[in-house]
Amino acid sequence: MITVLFFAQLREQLGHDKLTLHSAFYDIGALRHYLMAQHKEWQAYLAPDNSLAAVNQCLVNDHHPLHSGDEVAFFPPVTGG
Amino acid sequence: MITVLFFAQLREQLGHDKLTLHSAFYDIGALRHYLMAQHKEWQAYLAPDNSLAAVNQCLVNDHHPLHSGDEVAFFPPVTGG
Amino acid sequence: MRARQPSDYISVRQANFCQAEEYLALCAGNRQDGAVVSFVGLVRDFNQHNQVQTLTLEHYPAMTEKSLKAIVTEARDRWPVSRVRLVHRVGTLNTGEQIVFVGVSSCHRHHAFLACEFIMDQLKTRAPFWKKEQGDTGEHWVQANPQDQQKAQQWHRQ
Amino acid sequence: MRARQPSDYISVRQANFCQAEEYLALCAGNRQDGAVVSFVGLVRDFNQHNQVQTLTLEHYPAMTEKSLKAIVTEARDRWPVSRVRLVHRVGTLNTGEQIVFVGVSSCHRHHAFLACEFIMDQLKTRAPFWKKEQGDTGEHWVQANPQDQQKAQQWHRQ
Repeated sequence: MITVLFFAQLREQLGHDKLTLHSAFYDIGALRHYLMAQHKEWQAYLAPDNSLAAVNQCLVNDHHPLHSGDEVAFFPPVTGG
Repeated sequence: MITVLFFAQLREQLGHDKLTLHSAFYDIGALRHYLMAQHKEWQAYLAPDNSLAAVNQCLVNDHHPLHSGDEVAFFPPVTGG
Repeated sequence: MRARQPSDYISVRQANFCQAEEYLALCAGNRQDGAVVSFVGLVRDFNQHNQVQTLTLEHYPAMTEKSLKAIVTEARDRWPVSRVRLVHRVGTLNTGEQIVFVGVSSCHRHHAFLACEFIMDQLKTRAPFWKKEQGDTGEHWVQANPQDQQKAQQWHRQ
Repeated sequence: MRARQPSDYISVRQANFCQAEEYLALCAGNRQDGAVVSFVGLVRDFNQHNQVQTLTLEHYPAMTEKSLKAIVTEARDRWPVSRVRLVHRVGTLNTGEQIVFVGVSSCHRHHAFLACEFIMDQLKTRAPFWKKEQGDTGEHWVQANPQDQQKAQQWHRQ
């Protein structure tokens, strides 16, 4: 099981703040493509250029492996400070 | 007439805080050498490596020209802040 | 990586901070540091889109402190700084209000300047905060500034 | 050279300053600046020679403010900063006491960091202040640090 969280503008664009997935994914890239294939209207928003990914609250790239129980988050480039 | 001021460690080394000179000097270098010639014991302290010069409250180098009425100051490298 | 020092203070919260108290906490009983550098980020009245009336800061609570701690630890690995204090606010703020405080004390002023600016630059690109502006022309999510990205990356070329 | 802005505040004095008041003066009624950087220099308890008990700062009164104004003007010529406040104390100070405050506000944090550090670096090599330490091993004039000279010159290579 993998928990997927969405934040900020991406959350509003997708209309979801949380998904729970029971499939297994090799890495972040595989999960990203799964979500984009399932929801064509998400493709632009979830593209790697437009959204960052974190696994277990650490920023990662698309090659980061995924394991059951991981908390994944997708969000736009950050704008704090 | 030229007023010459000394500050900080240089003032203590020379034992003077102010001189009034009635001669004319072409530039700071000429004044510096005049003072060093008049007071052999000042030579080490007044050498350009050991003391900075200001004319009318602006830092200058030894080629800065001097005019009657100028306020000259010699002092060690600064250590504020 | 060096362990996080007990002298680090990191806080993420809605409540305002007092810049004077943060400064005092960097100095109090501190006789060995000659330099204290501090940065405060404030809500400007004009930004990317419009006249700003309020700003709402969203964050990813589970990740925020973790990412700030990692940034402070990285600053400590680079420069010998003594005390570090970092406060970042979330929620809705008015123009002129304080958003973020970063304060660093050190024996050497250059290290304090570097660490303080490094922490801000990294926070701007790695800490999960997002700003939404409410103003004359409605609500807008603030878009990330490519210059911030470049600036954060420059530290890794040094 | 650009004229000195009315928003510059430069003070050389024996009396202590309040860091909080200086910070507030940089922010008060200021809605356009998103960044405030401030530096405070403090008397350390150990310096070049010995355990320091007190520090006496001598200066060249007629020149001091003039040189500080020239430094601030040069910072303004380099970066678009808004408000600048600079306070330097003279006379006898105890360890832990504040010596100098430099505060800069700007629309852009990098300009505020650069201007603040530039002012400190130039002050360290061009402003006529001299420190004499009183400590365990007697009185000593603080000797200029060659690194300060190098650091001040680096700005002119940029």
